[in-house]
Amino acid sequence: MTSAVSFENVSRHFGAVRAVDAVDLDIRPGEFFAMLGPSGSGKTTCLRLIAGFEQPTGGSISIFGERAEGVPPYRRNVNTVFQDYALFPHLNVLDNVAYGLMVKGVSRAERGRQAEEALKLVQLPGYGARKPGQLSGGQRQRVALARALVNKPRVLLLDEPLGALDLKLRENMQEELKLLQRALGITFVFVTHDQGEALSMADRVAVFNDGRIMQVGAPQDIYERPQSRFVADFVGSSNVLPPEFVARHGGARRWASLRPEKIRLGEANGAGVSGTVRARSFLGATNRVTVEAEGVRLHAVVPAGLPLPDDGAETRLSWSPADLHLMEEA
Amino acid sequence: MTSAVSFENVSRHFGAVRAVDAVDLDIRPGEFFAMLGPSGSGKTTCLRLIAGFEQPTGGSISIFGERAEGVPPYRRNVNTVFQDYALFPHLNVLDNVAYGLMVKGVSRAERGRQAEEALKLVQLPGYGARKPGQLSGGQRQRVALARALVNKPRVLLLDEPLGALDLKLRENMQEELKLLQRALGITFVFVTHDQGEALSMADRVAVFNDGRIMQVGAPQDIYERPQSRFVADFVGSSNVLPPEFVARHGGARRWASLRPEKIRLGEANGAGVSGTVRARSFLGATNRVTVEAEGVRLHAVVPAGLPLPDDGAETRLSWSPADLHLMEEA
Amino acid sequence: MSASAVIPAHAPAILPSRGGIAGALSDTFWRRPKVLLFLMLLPPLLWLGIVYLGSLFALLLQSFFSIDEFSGLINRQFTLKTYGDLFQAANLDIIIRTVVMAASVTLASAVVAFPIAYYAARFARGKWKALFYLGIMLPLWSSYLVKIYAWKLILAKEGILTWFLDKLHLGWLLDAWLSLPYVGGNSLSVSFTGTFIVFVYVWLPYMILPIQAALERVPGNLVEASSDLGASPGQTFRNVLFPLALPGIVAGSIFTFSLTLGDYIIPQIIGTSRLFIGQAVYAQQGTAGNIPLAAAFTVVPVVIMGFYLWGAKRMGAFDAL
Amino acid sequence: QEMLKELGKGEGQVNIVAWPGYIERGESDKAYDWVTSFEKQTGCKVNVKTAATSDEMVALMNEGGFDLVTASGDASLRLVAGKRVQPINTDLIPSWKTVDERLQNAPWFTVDKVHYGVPYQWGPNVLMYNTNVFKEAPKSWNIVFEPMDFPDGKPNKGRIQAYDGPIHIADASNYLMAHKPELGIKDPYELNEDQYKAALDLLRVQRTLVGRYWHDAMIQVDDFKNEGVVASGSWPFQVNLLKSEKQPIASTIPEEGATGWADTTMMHVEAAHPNCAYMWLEHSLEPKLQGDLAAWFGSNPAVPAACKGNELLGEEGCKTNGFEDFDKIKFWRTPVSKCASQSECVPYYRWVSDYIAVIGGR
Amino acid sequence: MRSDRNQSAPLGVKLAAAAGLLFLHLPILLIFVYAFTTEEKSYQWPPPGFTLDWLSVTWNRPDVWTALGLSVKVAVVSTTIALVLGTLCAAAVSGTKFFGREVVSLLVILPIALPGIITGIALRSAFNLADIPFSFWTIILGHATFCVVVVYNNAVARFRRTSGSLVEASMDLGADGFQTFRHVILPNIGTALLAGGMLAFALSFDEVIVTTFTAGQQQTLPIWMLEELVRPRQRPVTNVVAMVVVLVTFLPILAAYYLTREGDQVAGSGK
Ligand SMILES: Nc1ncnc2c1ncn2[C@@H]1O[C@H](COP(=O)(O)OP(=O)(O)OP(=O)(O)O)[C@@H](O)[C@H]1O
Ligand SMILES: Nc1ncnc2c1ncn2[C@@H]1O[C@H](COP(=O)(O)OP(=O)(O)OP(=O)(O)O)[C@@H](O)[C@H]1O
Ligand SMILES: NCCCCNCCCN
Ligand SMILES: [Mg+2]
Ligand SMILES: [Mg+2]
Repeated sequence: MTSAVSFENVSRHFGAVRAVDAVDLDIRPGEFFAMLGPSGSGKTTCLRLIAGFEQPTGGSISIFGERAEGVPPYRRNVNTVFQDYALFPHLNVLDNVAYGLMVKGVSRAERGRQAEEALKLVQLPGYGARKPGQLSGGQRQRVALARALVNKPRVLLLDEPLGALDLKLRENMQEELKLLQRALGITFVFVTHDQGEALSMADRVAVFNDGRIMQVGAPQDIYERPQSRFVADFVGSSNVLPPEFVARHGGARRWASLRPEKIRLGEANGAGVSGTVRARSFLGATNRVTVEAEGVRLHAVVPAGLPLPDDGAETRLSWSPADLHLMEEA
Repeated sequence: MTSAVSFENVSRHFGAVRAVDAVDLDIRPGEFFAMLGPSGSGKTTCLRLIAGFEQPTGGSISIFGERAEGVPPYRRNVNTVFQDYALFPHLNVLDNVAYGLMVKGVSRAERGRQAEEALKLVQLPGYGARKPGQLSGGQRQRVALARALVNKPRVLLLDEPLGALDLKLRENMQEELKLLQRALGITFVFVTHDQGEALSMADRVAVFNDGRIMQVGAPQDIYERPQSRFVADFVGSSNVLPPEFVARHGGARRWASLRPEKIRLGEANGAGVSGTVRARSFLGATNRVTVEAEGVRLHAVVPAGLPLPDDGAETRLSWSPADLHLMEEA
Repeated sequence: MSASAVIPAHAPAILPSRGGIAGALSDTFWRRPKVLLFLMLLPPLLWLGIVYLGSLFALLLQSFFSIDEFSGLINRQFTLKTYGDLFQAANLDIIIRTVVMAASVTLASAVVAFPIAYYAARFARGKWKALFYLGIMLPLWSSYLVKIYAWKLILAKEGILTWFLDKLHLGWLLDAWLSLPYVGGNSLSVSFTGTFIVFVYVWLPYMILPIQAALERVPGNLVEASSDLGASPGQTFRNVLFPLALPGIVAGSIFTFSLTLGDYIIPQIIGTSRLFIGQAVYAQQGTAGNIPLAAAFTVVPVVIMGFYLWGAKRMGAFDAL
Repeated sequence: QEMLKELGKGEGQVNIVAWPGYIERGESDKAYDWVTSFEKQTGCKVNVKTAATSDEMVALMNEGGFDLVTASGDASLRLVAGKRVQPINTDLIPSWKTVDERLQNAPWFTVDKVHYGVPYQWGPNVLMYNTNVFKEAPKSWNIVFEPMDFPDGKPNKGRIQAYDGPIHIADASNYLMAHKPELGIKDPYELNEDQYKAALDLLRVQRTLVGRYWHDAMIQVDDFKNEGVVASGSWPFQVNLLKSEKQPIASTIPEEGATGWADTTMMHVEAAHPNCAYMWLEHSLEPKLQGDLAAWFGSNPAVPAACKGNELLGEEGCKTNGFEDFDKIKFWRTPVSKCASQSECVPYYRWVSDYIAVIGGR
Repeated sequence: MRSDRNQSAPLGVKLAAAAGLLFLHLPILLIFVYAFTTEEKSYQWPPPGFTLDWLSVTWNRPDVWTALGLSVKVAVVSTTIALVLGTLCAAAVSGTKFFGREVVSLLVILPIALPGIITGIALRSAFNLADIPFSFWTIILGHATFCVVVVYNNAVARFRRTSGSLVEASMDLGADGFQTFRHVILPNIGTALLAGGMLAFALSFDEVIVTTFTAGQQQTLPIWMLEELVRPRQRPVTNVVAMVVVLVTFLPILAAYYLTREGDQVAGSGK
């Protein structure tokens, strides 16, 4: 099967800045693919390479098997939902949504009909006459989505589409987006720097750092079997343990990750590693306890309701050896 | 003990808009107080009333027992960390931090010394010569903090100081802020619309809605014993159950909240309420399952590792009656 | 969400070129943005770079010619003689007089303009904002010449100001001012004071607009932050507002300074008959026919404005223009 | 360019650079109109551009676009030397023979016996004064050159004006001729370095007395009305205008005598409307026009016949305007270094820059 | 910046602003007053009487109409040229970074930053050298040169505010370069161009200094006024003309204000 998007050794350098550096990537048709990474790691640049706003300085890109270099954005059957939505401020919602059809020469009546339908799809029927300025953030986000979907793109690119929304709205939109993608079967490529969002929404996740892909895989893979310190640190709030520490407490001399919910807190004189409680925070369903042990700061997550040691108290940490995930990185 | 800040029946109306409406509030000296609420609920206005940028249209405000009405901001020993930092773009970092001392007439040498110290406190020693434009978001945030702290205010107001930072940085800053507050013993009043942030950082939280305070209390109180549907819905991702539903399944005819981690999923023919699985998301340590039961959408959170029902499958939900929190709101 | 409505057709992922000249051109421009840039820059650069700068250089070139003293014809041989003439005491007087006037006018315009711009930018809202806008734009639209003549009536010895001050029994005040050296004279309309007032008046809107624009860009919360940190309104003004409005002031001063440097109509109608650079240029090229000296005179504002623009650019004043 | 040999049809218009008040079409005063009839007769529409100084006239002619100019003596030879004007075929101007003999071959427009124009008017630069201040006509130009108190007891400082043109240096020389004979000035337009310096010194004193120099005739009229100016060298034109507005103004030629002007209508080398121009030249010599203009401007006609029987001028008009004083008036000329009365004189270009310096306070 | 919330200006600022506005407007009021004076030769204060005659006198003066006609034509053509050149320049400068970008922006500002008399005699001596006779187009050459900058400034400011992602969004949705210009760029910078165009028109319409050098014997309205004001005859006619110009331009100025303001709001709300 041809990939929806395929990068072969693609680079995009801006002078000395290697925004994207020798990336290989295959996005499968119909999948919900997330690009995750810290700020400046090259996620947006990757997306812009697919959309055609940037040209690779090296390597080659194909979209559904066709070479994309030199093809301007308006000739790629790929659409983008921009982070700031980029709605046309001078057009009303309906004309915004119908824009792609208009420039293709679809008749006014027909494009009105299709745009109305797309608005229905994003649950904004009847909003056509408003100007973008009269919409809330979440509504704008949906209009941007409808505007892209009405063109029936083969790949939909979304650059942190939920970044500007507040938490509550964001959770709702996450669910809606995922349902929509399932229903339409369009390949979604989704950029985010929020690991929770990437894990909960995507079929597969690529973790970026410094213009390179550190790891690609299903959310569980990434979360439970990080291959490098960076991934372990960035994805989830895993404890990353240095080789010496790991060597002392039952593992090989390798970097390892240990998920906070796998750590048990016990009496100061019980088994395990002893440390001092540095901070406690209430997370709702759980409490997070920060413990300093042998010079390493460790987070343990304890379900609410269980007793918590006091700030400054001595405590012991223990975990089952199976939960200590040794990483490939030495 | 006099309150650090006390509102007695304070209102601030803008024409017909009741930004703050008959609010009573007591913030204790030395506490870390959070104001939580959706956009437009009046949090910023409250803060501006304390800082003196707004004057109440009704009621009275005292700061450490002294009446504050008519006192201009520059005569209140209260400082603010603005949401967008409001650093002076024409001054370098040191002069920004030393600004409050300069206008008080502290000598150049002395204020340089104190500013340098404040920068050390926020872990930016040696950054004094840079212009704000040359700093990253997190660094700016710290400069804004240092600029406020150098004046040794009795109350420090923070308006969503972490809103513009990305997740990772935000978590670090949350921890730092809390440690700093503990160390300095200054009263912090902290505005946020992020419930996680409020719960994990504050000693007490006030939940705002529509210019009014819906509930004030310790994070656990707010999270576990919401008094109203609004609070239950806004704080944590609780399931809010309508009276009929509650009446049918063991409670009184009242609105109730049920935390997702308290719901157990069982075989389709077991005990409890039966429903259809609508969505599943991977949250890392847990999975969230969305189930539609008797017309109500419920979220259940299941620890990772436990088996998950398939999308569209029938399942049964159960919980222990003690976890069903009946609210005061009818 | 219902998904049945939009079902992706299996269109090709890469569409063919739209064809036609527009399609081909569009593709070309996209692939070679430098070509598009070149085409966009070509007309303005031809106009400004060739016609305007060309003329300017041709003029400057003439300053290296000299005039034949007998026939008054231009001698097209390279010489610095004309610059020798330019630096005669009388001409230096003209230059200094003009520069001092331009500087004073600029300073005064800034002082008068600031409160207007400040109010318009930070306090006026709704109707008042519109009113201020009109109040600044209308003078800009009323005839420059007729305004100058209106001032002549105001400033004349038997003019409106004298009449008004006499009514208030304040005539002595005017007389006292007029008896001062340099700025005084027989009446305001034949004094440097009069020239100065009219210059300030006529160029004022050019100063208000950029200051207002600069002030409007100062985030309101900087003022609040300053106040929050204990600065009184006066301290806030000195330490925050003024420094941030400075690029606007500098942008405005480019106009007021340059317009004063070159104007020859105002000092001729209101003034002491002592020449300003603009008048000297006008007289040398028009009445005396001494184009080389006129050209040499124009070098003075060019050099001054060159330095001025360089400084302004460094202050970021161009953004406030 | 060849002189025109015979007159053709009019081109429909003629463009003239003139002194203010020289070409009137009844707009200022209905009685004074010598354009309308000409336009009717010839079909040549007359377009006038006024100039305030001789230098301006030269500049306008250099610029081009004009057919005729009413040049004074200090401009006419410059125009000839600069090849801006063409010889006139007097055969095409029937009234040429009626021109005053004193003017027919005057050196300021005749070069090598070739005529470069047709005389128009001449007159003195008079001393204009306010009769409320001077109950009697002032006797000397000293009232505009020396600091003093006027008869009303107030100083002259700020209440006098002087002409804003380098040619005013000649007025100062003329004053010095009478008051400092030891300088040996023979001709106010021919000054050696010492004489020239003395003239400038005198003008520097004058600078301290003058508020603003007058440049435009009309502005001077305003200044006498609104600016408290009470005495100044001027042209009869302003005097007449102010009198017609019932202002307390009169004029005199003081004992030192006066400079003056003799103007010639000259034709541009590239005149686009030569036929209309010739028609105007002929028209300009009509006794009626000459008399009316003399009355209007306070000048003297170039055609003696005009002195008689002109309603507006009156029988005594020519005498009043000084028709008999032709020899006493020192007519404007362009100062040149090769001068007649001494070995070397200060040329005009220095007059220009030095006069600017004097006005500037140097 | 939003205005200082709910604060009113300090009294000193209010007074100074009011005094400044008064200073700006009293002389203009005077122009109006003298459009109705009964005395025509020189303006006396106070005016001896008032009359409406000058309105009809002005109406019937053909020279006013010719000068007005020329001024309007010059302003329209110069503004049009300035709109094209200024927009092109602004688009080039704000769209891309290229070598010499600073030079271009300096070059555009130069004609307004250098005194008009320099522009004037430079062009004039160039005309002389090149043997170009004075014509309508020589006036245009001068005016368009200094009008470019106001259009440029307005357009650059708007380009800066208009999110670059709009252009990308348009191309993303299938619009080629021309369609994007027509459907997205033009509508978004339209009001800024209008405001710039109005300012350019005003600048051209009232320009004397450059025109003096490039007009030859043609009379634009300001040149006509200069001539007219020196003549103590029917001086109120110039005042009537000046007054009518102010009154006639009142509405367009106001319209431009509201148009550009709304434009800004919409442009800013794209976020
Ligand atoms: N046009 C450009 N010119 C120069 N450098 C660029 C350009 N675009 C991006 N970069 C640089 O390339 C790197 C990657 O940028 P990119 O926008 O792809 O990051 P990102 O992962 O999307 O970050 P964020 O989460 O902050 O959006 C950054 O260092 C950025 O500064
Ligand atoms: N100066 C003002 N004039 C009119 N209305 C105002 C003003 N300031 C605030 N409001 C209104 O008061 C209400 C409360 O605003 P406030 O800024 O306090 O909300 P908030 O809780 O801080 O919201 P957010 O989370 O969006 O910052 C809003 O409806 C707002 O529009
Ligand atoms: N509003 C008329 C002022 C005249 C200014 N002209 C500016 C031209 C710039 N060279
Ligand atoms: Mg990005
Ligand atoms: Mg807020």
